[in-house]
Amino acid sequence: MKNQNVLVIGSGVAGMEASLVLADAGLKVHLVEKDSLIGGQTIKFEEVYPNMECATCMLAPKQQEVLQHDNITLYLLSEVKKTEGSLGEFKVQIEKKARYVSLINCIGCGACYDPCPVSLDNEFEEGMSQKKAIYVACPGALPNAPAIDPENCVRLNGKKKDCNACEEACGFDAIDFTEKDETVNLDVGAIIVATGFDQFDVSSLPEFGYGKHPNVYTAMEFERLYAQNGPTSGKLTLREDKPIKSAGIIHCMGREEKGYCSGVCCMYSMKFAHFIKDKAPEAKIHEFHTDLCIPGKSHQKFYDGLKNKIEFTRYEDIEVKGKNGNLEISYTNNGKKNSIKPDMVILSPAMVPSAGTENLAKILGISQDSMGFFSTQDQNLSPIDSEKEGIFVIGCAEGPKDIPESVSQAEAAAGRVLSFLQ
Amino acid sequence: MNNKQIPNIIGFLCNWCSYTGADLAGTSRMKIPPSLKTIRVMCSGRIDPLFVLKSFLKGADGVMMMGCHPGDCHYQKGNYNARRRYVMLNDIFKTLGLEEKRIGLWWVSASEASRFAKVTNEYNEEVKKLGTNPAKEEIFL
Amino acid sequence: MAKAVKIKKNVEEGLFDFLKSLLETEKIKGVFTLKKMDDNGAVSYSLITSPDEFKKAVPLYPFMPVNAGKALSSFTLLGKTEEPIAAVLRPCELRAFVELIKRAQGDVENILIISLSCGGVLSLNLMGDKDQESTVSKYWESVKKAEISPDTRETCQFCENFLPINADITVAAVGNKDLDKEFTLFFNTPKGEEFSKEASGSSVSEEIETKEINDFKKKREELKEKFFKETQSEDTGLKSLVNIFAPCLGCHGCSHVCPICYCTLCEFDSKTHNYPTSSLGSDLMVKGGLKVPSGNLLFHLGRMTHMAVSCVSCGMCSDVCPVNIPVATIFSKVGSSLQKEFDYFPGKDIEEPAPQGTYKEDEFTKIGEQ
Amino acid sequence: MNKNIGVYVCECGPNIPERIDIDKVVKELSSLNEVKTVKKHSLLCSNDGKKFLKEEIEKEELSHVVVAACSPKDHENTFMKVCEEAGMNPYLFQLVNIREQCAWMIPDKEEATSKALKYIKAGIHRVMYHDPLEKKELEIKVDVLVIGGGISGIEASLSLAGPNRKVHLVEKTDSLGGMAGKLSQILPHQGSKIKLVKEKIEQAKNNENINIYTSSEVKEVRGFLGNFEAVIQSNQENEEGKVEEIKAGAVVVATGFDLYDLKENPAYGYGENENIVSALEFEDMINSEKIELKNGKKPKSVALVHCAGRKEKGYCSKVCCLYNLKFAHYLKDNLPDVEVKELYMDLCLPHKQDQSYFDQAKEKGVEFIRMDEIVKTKKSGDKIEVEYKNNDKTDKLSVDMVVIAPAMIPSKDTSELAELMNLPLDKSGFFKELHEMLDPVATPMEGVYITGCALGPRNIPESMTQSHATSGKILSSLIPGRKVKPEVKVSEIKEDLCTGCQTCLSVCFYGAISYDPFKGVSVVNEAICRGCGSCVGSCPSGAIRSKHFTYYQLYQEVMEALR
Amino acid sequence: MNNNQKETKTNPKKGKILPAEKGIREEVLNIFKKALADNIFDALLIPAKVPNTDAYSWILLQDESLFDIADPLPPVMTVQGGRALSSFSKNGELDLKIAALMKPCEIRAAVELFKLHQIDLNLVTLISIDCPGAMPLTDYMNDPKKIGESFKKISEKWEISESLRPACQNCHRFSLMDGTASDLHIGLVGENNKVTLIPNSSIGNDLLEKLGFEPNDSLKEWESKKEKLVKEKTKKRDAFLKEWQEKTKKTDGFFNELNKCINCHNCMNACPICYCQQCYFDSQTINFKPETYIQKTKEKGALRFPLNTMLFHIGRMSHMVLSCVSCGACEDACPVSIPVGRLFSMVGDQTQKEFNYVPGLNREDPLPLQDFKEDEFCEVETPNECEEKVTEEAK
Repeated sequence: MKNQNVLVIGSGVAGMEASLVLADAGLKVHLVEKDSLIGGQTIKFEEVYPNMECATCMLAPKQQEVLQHDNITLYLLSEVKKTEGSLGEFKVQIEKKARYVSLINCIGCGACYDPCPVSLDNEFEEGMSQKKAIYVACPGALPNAPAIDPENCVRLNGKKKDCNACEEACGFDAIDFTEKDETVNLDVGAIIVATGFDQFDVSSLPEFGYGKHPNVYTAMEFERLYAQNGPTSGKLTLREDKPIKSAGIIHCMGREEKGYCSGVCCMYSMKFAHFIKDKAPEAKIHEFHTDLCIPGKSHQKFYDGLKNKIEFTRYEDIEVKGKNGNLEISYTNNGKKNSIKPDMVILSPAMVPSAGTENLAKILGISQDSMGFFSTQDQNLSPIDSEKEGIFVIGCAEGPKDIPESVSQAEAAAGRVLSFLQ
Repeated sequence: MNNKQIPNIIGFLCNWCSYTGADLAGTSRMKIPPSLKTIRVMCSGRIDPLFVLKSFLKGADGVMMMGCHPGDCHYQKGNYNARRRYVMLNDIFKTLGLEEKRIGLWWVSASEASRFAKVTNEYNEEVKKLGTNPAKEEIFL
Repeated sequence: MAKAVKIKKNVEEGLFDFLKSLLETEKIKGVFTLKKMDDNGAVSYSLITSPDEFKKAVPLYPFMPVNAGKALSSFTLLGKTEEPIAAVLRPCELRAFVELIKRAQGDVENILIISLSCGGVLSLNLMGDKDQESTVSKYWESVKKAEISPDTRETCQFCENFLPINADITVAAVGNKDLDKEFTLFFNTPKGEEFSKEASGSSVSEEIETKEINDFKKKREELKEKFFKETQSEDTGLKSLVNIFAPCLGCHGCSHVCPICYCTLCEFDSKTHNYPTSSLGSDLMVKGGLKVPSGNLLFHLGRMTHMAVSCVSCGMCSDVCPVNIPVATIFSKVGSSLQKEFDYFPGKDIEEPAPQGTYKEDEFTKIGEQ
Repeated sequence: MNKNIGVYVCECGPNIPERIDIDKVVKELSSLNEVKTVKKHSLLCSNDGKKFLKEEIEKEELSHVVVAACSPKDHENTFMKVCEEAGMNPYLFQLVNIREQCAWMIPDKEEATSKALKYIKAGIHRVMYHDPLEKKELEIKVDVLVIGGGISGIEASLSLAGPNRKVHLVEKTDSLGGMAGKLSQILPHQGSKIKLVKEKIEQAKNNENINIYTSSEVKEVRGFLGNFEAVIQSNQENEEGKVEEIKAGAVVVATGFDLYDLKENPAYGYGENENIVSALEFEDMINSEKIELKNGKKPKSVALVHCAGRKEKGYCSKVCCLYNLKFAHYLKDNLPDVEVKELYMDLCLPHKQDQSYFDQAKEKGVEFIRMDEIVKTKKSGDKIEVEYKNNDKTDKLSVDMVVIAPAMIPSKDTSELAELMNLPLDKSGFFKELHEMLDPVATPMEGVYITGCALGPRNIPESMTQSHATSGKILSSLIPGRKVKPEVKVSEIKEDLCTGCQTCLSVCFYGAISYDPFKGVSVVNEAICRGCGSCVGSCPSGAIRSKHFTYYQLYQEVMEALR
Repeated sequence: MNNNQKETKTNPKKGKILPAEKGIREEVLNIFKKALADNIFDALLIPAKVPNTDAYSWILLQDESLFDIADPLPPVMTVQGGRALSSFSKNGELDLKIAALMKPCEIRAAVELFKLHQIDLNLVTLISIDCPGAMPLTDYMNDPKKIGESFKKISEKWEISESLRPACQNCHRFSLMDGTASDLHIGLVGENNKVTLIPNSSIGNDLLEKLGFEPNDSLKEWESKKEKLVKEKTKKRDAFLKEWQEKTKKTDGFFNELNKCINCHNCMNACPICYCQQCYFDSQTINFKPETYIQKTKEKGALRFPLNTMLFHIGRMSHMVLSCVSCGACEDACPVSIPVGRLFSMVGDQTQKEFNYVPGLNREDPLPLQDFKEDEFCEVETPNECEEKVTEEAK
């Protein structure tokens, strides 16, 4: 393999790690990210199990490294549109959407948000907070510069052609409405796919009342609710801003439907119990699980630490009812029916392939497995090699897994590439 | 000190968590008492008890030690050392009848801008209550 | 229960003979103990190899010219002695030695440690005093009666750790009415027992902790309370501290004689802490005046952060203070509080690391989270 | 050397002037006689800003530079680069944070201005005490020492060995392959039907860049990334005790795992009845294709017991459920009418393909029984009776054969090796990774990596992945012809002040400090030190200096803050 | 260094005599009150009594209220003035005008330190005062009231009392000497309830001028009284020297005096001349293996701990004795009451005579060991050449 360029798709924890290891080795890395910021899902977490470590503190240095690394070229708001060729000689076409904000000029002072007339749901915050048409996903997002959402910006979508509120507010003429989407063509030797995962859509399971009852949360919503840089800047409350007295956490949302166990939900569900206990020590917490899947040397200790603080129940089947705002979880535990009335329900959904997976699979010319994740060759020989030599699949793009495993795979992919080069 | 006068607070912040948290507080335009002067060290483990003592004897109305939460230390264990050193100082102050409140230790992570704002403002008020550090005007030190 | 041998002799000469025989039979090659210098009443620690010189040895003489722990450390700084040595130390000196060993400043191997249930030592300024001898005999009387001798150091008067830890052989002195007729040697360790044969006496079954001892302990604990209170003067806080240390000359004698202050060069003697002339203007502006040389309090507080947690309350520092500052009492007060905080007993266990060098992840977990 | 200090205040567009009276600042600073020149600029980090700064440094012949602008996190490197380009030592530069931690947190302009002044003055006095630090470069070896010849070790060796990189693979037994070598077949549903391990071993043997040392042990390892020295001792009869010293740039520890001793808990009845076998013994049966009871008959019913040792050890070993499923499948496929009962606590099937494997087993008629724990396993007639508890009520089942799946535990020489290389262990006695989340194969000793079950229970794919991960880390840090650049802002010990008490050794997490018994002083290995400065705070003699964060430098900041 | 001091030597001495109804201390303080008020100085270095304690210490006085605790003639010498002065003037440039009111021995120490660049005298005005001596530090701390009282009496009568510090009893340099040490001298031995100001340099003259004093008064009274006292004390000193030379002549008499030493190094730390940041003898640069010590022991039968106490004293002596100002600070600080001050003073006396050097007499005199004359001590190694030289010169 002659070509010393590598394409990395996705800038989550796995994508970043792979890029850094390769870049440190002196390779040129092209890192493509569809969002306006890097860090993927992990930066949404306040703390990660089992050590309840602060995820932002843990990742910020890595993000900075990625942004400052001479060997990494970052393509934000970008997607891969075409690929051809094979190991050592891939041709890649990337579509880079306009950000309308110059990363060189902008110093991230944030003066431009307030003037913007448009406000929308912030999907980064699971719609729990508002953002402007010119926005950063959350405080501390990196790169620390906003982007303009062309669909909703009244200037760009033509609703108010003369609006230049943000432009005026900006002291660095960082805003450039004339910026155009562009197409970038690259020659790379190898491709690493790290497109991560999405949450199983729990609203497809009506019996859990998500969307119907306001205080039924998804895992990701709850992560943001707890986050210091989230919509409530860390204040744990019910939608109607009341303190939490009791909560039910239901595992395995979509395990049956999907036909696999995601391997991480048990742990993060227990992490939630930990969160609540941390901020509302009096709160009663009830974990409903099927099999407890807590592999690894330190996870069970986490469980043992919790099990006398909160209630664990193994359910055969379960549902969430709600009458005028009051929630009820009714479940059967080996044969016996039973129920509780928590004021908050958290649903822990399975991890599913990220939205673009099918499309990207076509573009890369690699196949998906029965569950929709990118399929790899023989799990034991080479767990991260796709059928196509030179294309590697890492992190949750390859299947549900936790952070350490994703990072291992990232470093492994780098290892594979580098040993090709030896 | 009358309310006009602002107290003098020295903050020793670890580079990886607390200092970043402080920066974030700035970026989020949170109001932080001007009395606080931050000093960046690589790790809370670097905070030599003598720095704290000297700041106190030189008349600092308050000294804040800040680092990553236990377990989050960028250097793995530095903050545990910091914690012991703080405990020691605090104990010495108590035993000698000095105002132990003039020294404090807080864990502030990189994302905890709001916590940084909270603790600094609270401490600022506390120090105001304490009044001027007697060491400031003490001649016979 | 430790092997005990009763010797029908005056304790001083009994121990003397015991050591002498060890030396003559070459069971040991040298004795480290107190020795009379000459007629002016001065005694000092010496390593003695010749039986002839040993005549001048006075193992139990109630003075502590230097902390023997510190002396032994300078002797074994570069490693263990190859030839076996016997050393007579007071409990606090022994604790100091242990603390120093922890800090790689000494080595106990091949040293037979002999200590005693300690009645305290006389203040150094009584050394060479004209009626020294009578003071000493008064002292022994109080030891027999297990009473607190007023001529002893303040720290000794309130020392409740007067029974040695880690001693191979212990001389039972305190509370023995017939001290000038008979006394008991306790052989606490296998190492000690090797030498029990040399003790010409009858083996008895006794415990070192007698009722007298425990009462004595109580008395001293009460006194400790009292002395600790006294260190706090009417005006509280900084002012009181300033007043206590006001006479301080900054001679740093306290740190020079302190066994725990093992640094070759004290940080506070270094340029680092000199007064920067540049800040004179601003200091005078604020204060209207400035004590010079300044920095005494920094020195004392700083020294505390370095050693108080290991303070063995031997009282050397108070004794050498030319201006009678109760240094020892203050440090001992801070020390005992720190030692409680870190659940640490200086000199107890050579293996136990000093608090500065270690931590537990699950301690003080409340701190920093408020 | 006389100091030419230049101070440059960045306006950062409107950001700083909004809250800080920059002209006042510049005016007041100009009055200081310490500084040679004070200027402001609209945006120093912009290209013309950098150009301006560079020219200034050259024009004014500055020896020291202070820039008052944003947080060091943002632009410290940017400006240090500029200083370097201007021919200055970049460490004679100080960035003062008057944006994030001043302008942006203080609404009152007056207060903000006076605080900014304090900060900048502090910066000026600090920079006067800066030392011109030099970046070091160290020659490196690129060869790698791999300890442990199991599947992880082999895979690591294979992906590391190359034309200009030798690998020394040390295995303490007389053959490669480790535990995986003993397995009948690797989980079929994960793809491989082939005898994977044997193949890998062959590849390793035929690779001329891999030196294999069987029946050998690593006796000593010292050094740091790029420069390790190791002593390998052979235990082969013919060359008993022969030692060889090798040099390597990195070390991979792949010492694998052992199995929980079933005898520890009598409830399993292991050893008391020949028809109660451990999973490993059952693998042998499969290998020899003889699944039969001791009396030679084929079993009519088999109980597969999961989670032996989980409660005792306090963790789930992750792989047992799966290989029990593998056994079930095998039994059903080879003895069609056999009754298979699986006794499990929780089914741990975290991998995407596992669930279906489980479902297939169900379809084949394998019976799955939940239990909280095994109470007793005893002979009754020619059958074995397994008594178990499930939600507080006990149940029995009786079978011909019982297969018990023991937990994975640290291999017995783990602690010894940890001692040898001063690597930390976790609560369960496995090696501890440098960072459980972000650095799963690294250790506090830079250049020493760990892979596979030496880190804790994991399956073969994960072990393989980790082996590739270690090679990734190593291949990117040890490149032939390249030098390693150790951290510059490290600690140093003044020999004449050091008393040799070794307190610093105990607080240094990275083992960067060692004790020199001849000089009687502690010594910092700058190649290992990460510059956290914990040792400085611990030294009573004030003998340790942490470069760029020295006592004087920090003290200046304190003094200015208090003026 | 201040050149225009030379001519002051030749000046016929005249001064200013001030009445002191409110008592001498008050009057002296008044002079400085005025000086500070008129900004002649920024600060005054003077001993003061720490409020609510019996302790004395040096203060740099700026705020007038502090005059209430200031005391030009305290009953004890706490820190040696020279040491105090250097403590704040050696680390950087002094940018304040400072007046230092000190005892003659402290002035002498200051001058020695000035020669060693441990004091920056540029903006400092040295003011000496007739010194009645001081009481032993420990005695005072043991009973401040009693000792304080008796000092009052002694100082008023200028009596050479047994209860004074030995150094003070034997001090014949308690007043102004014919040298360029101080800029202004305050004479007290003159007529009762009079304070005599004697300018001793151009700076001193300017000072008087600024204070509005014409230095026209004759100094006869003061000089005669002073001379008388000097004679007495010199006699006492010679006696002491004689006695101690005897004492230390007999075999290891010298060492016997020191055998109480416990190595606390208080003497060194109290000594103004021991200016070293860190003493060579603290940095026990040589450690031996236990065997070596045992070997040494076997040679002598016994080895004294702490080690090297003798080395310390002799070594320290070799470092500083030529500049010893006989202030007695060392003896004050000794916890085991070794007459270390007298020993050093006695040895100092001899060696200083050898180089005919009086420490602290003149600012210009180079330190003996920083300066040598080619033909001095030639007898030491080459007696013959020496004779030749002498004879040649004779021709």
